[in-house]
Amino acid sequence: MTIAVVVFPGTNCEHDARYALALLGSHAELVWHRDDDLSGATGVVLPGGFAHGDYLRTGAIARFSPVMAEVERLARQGTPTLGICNGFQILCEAGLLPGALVANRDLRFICRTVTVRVESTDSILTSHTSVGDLLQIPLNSYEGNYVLPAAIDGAPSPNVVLRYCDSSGASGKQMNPNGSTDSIAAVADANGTIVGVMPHPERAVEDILGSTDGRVLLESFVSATASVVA
Amino acid sequence: MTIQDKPDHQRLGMTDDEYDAVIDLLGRTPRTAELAMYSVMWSEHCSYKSSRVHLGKFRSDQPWVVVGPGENAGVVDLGDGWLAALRIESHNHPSFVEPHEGAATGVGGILRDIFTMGARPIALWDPLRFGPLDDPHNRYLLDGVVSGIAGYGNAVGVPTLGGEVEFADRFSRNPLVNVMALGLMKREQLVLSAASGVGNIAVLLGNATGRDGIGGASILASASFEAGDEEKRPNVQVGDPFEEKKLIEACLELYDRGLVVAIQDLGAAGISCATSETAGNGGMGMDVDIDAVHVREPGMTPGEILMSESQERMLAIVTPEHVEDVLAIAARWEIDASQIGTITDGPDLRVFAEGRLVAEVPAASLADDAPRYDRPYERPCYLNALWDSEPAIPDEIDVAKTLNLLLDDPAIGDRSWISSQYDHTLFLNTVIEPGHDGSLLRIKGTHKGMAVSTDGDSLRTYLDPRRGAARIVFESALNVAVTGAQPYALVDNLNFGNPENPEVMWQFVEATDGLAWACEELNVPVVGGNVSFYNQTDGVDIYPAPVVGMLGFCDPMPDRPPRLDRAEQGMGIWLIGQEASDDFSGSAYDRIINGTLRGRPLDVDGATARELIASVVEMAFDVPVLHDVSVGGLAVALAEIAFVSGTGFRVDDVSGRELFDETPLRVVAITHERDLETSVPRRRIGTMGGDQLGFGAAGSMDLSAARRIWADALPRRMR
Amino acid sequence: MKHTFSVTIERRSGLSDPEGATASRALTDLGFAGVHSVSFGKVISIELEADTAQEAATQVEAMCRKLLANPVIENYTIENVS
Amino acid sequence: MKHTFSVTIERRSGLSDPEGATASRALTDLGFAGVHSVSFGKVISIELEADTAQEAATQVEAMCRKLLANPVIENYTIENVS
Ligand SMILES: Nc1ncnc2c1ncn2[C@@H]1O[C@H](COP(=O)(O)OP(=O)(O)O)[C@@H](O)[C@H]1O
Ligand SMILES: [Mg+2]
Repeated sequence: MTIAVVVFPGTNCEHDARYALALLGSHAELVWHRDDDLSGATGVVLPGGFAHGDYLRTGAIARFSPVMAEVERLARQGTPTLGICNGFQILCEAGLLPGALVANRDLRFICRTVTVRVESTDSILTSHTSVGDLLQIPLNSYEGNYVLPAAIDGAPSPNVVLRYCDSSGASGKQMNPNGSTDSIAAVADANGTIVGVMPHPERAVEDILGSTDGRVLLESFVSATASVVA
Repeated sequence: MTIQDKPDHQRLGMTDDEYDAVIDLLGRTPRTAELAMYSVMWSEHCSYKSSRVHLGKFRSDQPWVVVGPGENAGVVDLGDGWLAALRIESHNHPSFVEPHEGAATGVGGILRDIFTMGARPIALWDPLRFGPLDDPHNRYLLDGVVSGIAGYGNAVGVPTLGGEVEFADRFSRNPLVNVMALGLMKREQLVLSAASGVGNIAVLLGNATGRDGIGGASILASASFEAGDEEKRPNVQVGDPFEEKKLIEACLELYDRGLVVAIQDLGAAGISCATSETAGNGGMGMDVDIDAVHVREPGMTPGEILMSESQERMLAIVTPEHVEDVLAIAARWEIDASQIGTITDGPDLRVFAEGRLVAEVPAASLADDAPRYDRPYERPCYLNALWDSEPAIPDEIDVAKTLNLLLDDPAIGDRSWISSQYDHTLFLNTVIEPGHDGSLLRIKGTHKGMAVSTDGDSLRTYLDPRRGAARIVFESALNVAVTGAQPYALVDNLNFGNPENPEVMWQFVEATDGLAWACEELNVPVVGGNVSFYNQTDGVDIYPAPVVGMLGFCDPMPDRPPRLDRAEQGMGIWLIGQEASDDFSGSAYDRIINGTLRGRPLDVDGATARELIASVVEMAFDVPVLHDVSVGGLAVALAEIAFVSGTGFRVDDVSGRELFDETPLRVVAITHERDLETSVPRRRIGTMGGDQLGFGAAGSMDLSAARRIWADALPRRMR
Repeated sequence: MKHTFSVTIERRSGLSDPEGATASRALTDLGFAGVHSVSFGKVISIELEADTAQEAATQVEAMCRKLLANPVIENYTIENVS
Repeated sequence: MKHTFSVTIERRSGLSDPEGATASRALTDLGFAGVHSVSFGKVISIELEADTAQEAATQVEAMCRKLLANPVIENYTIENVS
């Protein structure tokens, strides 16, 4: 197998993720959430959507899907694991990333292209970028507001990968679309191999769609998977 | 006489004549469940009894039409085996009762119409009409409707690519919520609703059946209707986008694997409608076992189960040897399924509960034998007074002051407060997103593109239903043409007041004449539509509000289609098409500045329209910006380009009157070229650049200040 | 004087409750075999200033009617928890 | 035996509560001048089969820990309302 794109009931960005990866010359396979064998996967993508209808809490039910035990096993052994939007929410619920995602500050769904700034290149999503790079990526979420209780207490500060900012690179309350803690748009685990990102890099891969800034992010991910010996 | 004393059929909204027709047809008095079925299937909503005699004027015999009106959605041929399915539907009343759930279930319903045909739903549009936003209840309705569409559309995973919105007092007690959907498929995936094959099995897929939306039937079902009972019988339907998403995937897989003979979604009148339509359309009968239906709550009567409008359900007709596969696919997608019926050689639909026959009616009669009314119509007397006066327009208009007021209008100001709540980038097809004219989608793996614009104009249609309706067709055609797409097919949603009022019926007849005429002029087939009558509250009818959804098609699609944000410093501004000719009736100027509504809007010449549209489609392949002049006239069209591109402009020799005039068939083009290669009339009126909206002698405005007003028009009211 | 009220809002019975049904299935999948049904509601806690408890209650009642609950699909109950 | 439990889930204090903040603003706008604060929680009502109330409570506790609440941001309380 190559890259596994996990499909939960309610997932809706799986074809987009696979399409974008294919544009970059990479092959991905869709994996149903009841499958419990991901051996051979060189990378895992949890794509966006509304797994299990987002009922109860976004990501809450999905994390118990049979496939998640495998996702967790691979992630913990360092296989590049990328959660986009709903996938980010699922990784947090599963405890693979710190924090949680709650409703946007204004309690409205947000669909617009935002600017994000690269904060760290030490991740499978940003290894091909430079710190300070500004990227235009579509944001599409209702629960994109990242909270990180200081009270999970004594936890090391997270490995922030991307922050929301304005076109000059400045962050702050005004430029924060959804109320996310410290304007965080993407975080990684300590190793940088598990990443959750709220905006959708796979929606910014062709000129005709308005931006190609997502390519460098997905290229980073693809090249990380290339070095995995599955 | 109280409602309890009335005979059953009257309580269900049936006239005595209609009841007699049922008796004639059956040769006996109907059983309880049968009466419930006829009452719903013969209702205005299901049978189109007041409109059908007029809908024949729409043409759909163009060679690219694969499926015309009558099926769940219209289907057109895009070449190379690709088909597009389109459909529009209203959810006006439910959205007034409960805006969030009403609008949400409207989205769910229209999507089912699309995937019933075999197509994957790929986009939605939402034409909306509300009362003025200074009334908090209207704000509540707008907020709820938008959150309902967002909540359902985003979660089910179908992007909403645009829509439109109008505000007028007549919609305060009767908002209009229309939804249009577009689907895409390969030819071999097309499925229709006509059942065939004696012994084939009807499989009910999806949600469990509950007491949702049971109106008439529940009154009948309980011999005594006591206060407090309504608790048990909610009329409000609750949508479940998660179930629908699974249902979409399951059905598409069924089609892919060729496992269904026919399929039908469950809408109004639920199981009774879906079973009778599939059987009736195929000239067959069906035996239905009510006890096999998977239900949500115990104790439902057969009548309730038959009539329930629980959402997210489909009825598939399957050959016996494929039943196991169908059930397996349902199980894999985690949806429930039950075998509820068997196709017979007919002609009757027979319904059994606990082994007892509870209904036995000719299947086709529910749809085909519905009454038809050629209702009297009469030109309204209000028209004379309206036509005898003209909007008062001064010779000198203070452009800055006027434009500021127009930009602050919530129907002119930036509508991204609405569209940004909708996912409009899913599926990686969106080339032109909401905020321009038509939205444009590519078809991946081809050079083809599809553009869609939804348009209505209730004020002009009120002033002159024929012209008003025709003009929205031409406007929608221009909206798709500016993206490079040829007007290709149309669906219409006819929202009107009470058809028993001859003046409303006259509006309807005139408006449908206007629509049919305009479509013929453009050679655009009408492939489907929806009629919503009785939009009337306390005796006040809404403004007549026909709405169209125009599909445009291009092959190839322009490499870089025109966009408002491609305007740059130094580009020339051109006005293409007709010259302004003082068309202020129904204009934004008259509505907002004068606060009046009068006069008679201009007519459109078909040949002029055809010529303009053809040249605009051609220009779209090299002109960076094309934007039609519509609400608010040239001034608003130019301002929108400036706001979206961030570049100011200066136009010369355009008078205040010309700036706000709303003469149709005009387009702004912006380009670096020294001339425009086109045969239609054109005139260079100015140049892009600077940080002002410059109107020459007529004055100027600061770009960023004007932009703030425009951007905040809707949000400031909704805060 | 400060008062604290707790308002519980529940979906009217008979309306379909996709969230409850989904959670119930998830719990069963997780091995909680005995689950019959799960239903979701909201609880809103409101702190407000009013001269008397009676007046505060009247206000909370009005808040529910006007904003907090949707009478078409929801029922509410109010409790003084000061 | 059937038991009914009511689980109340509240956002941990100190964390932002956009729903509460929005409702509080809306109530003030509507003229309820005395509103100090509003906070939102969920109440989940669970019907389940278990031999004893004790066993049922243990199960509900496990449901909360595993699925119903997210300890990173939420607290829960359980009540037997059979
Ligand atoms: N209710 C709505 N939902 C989504 N998008 C909307 C809505 N109303 C307007 N829009 C978008 O705003 C833009 C301008 O709308 P409109 O002024 O009606 O366009 P036009 O005058 O070209 O018909 C369009 O892209 C349209 O899709
Ligand atoms: Mg336009």
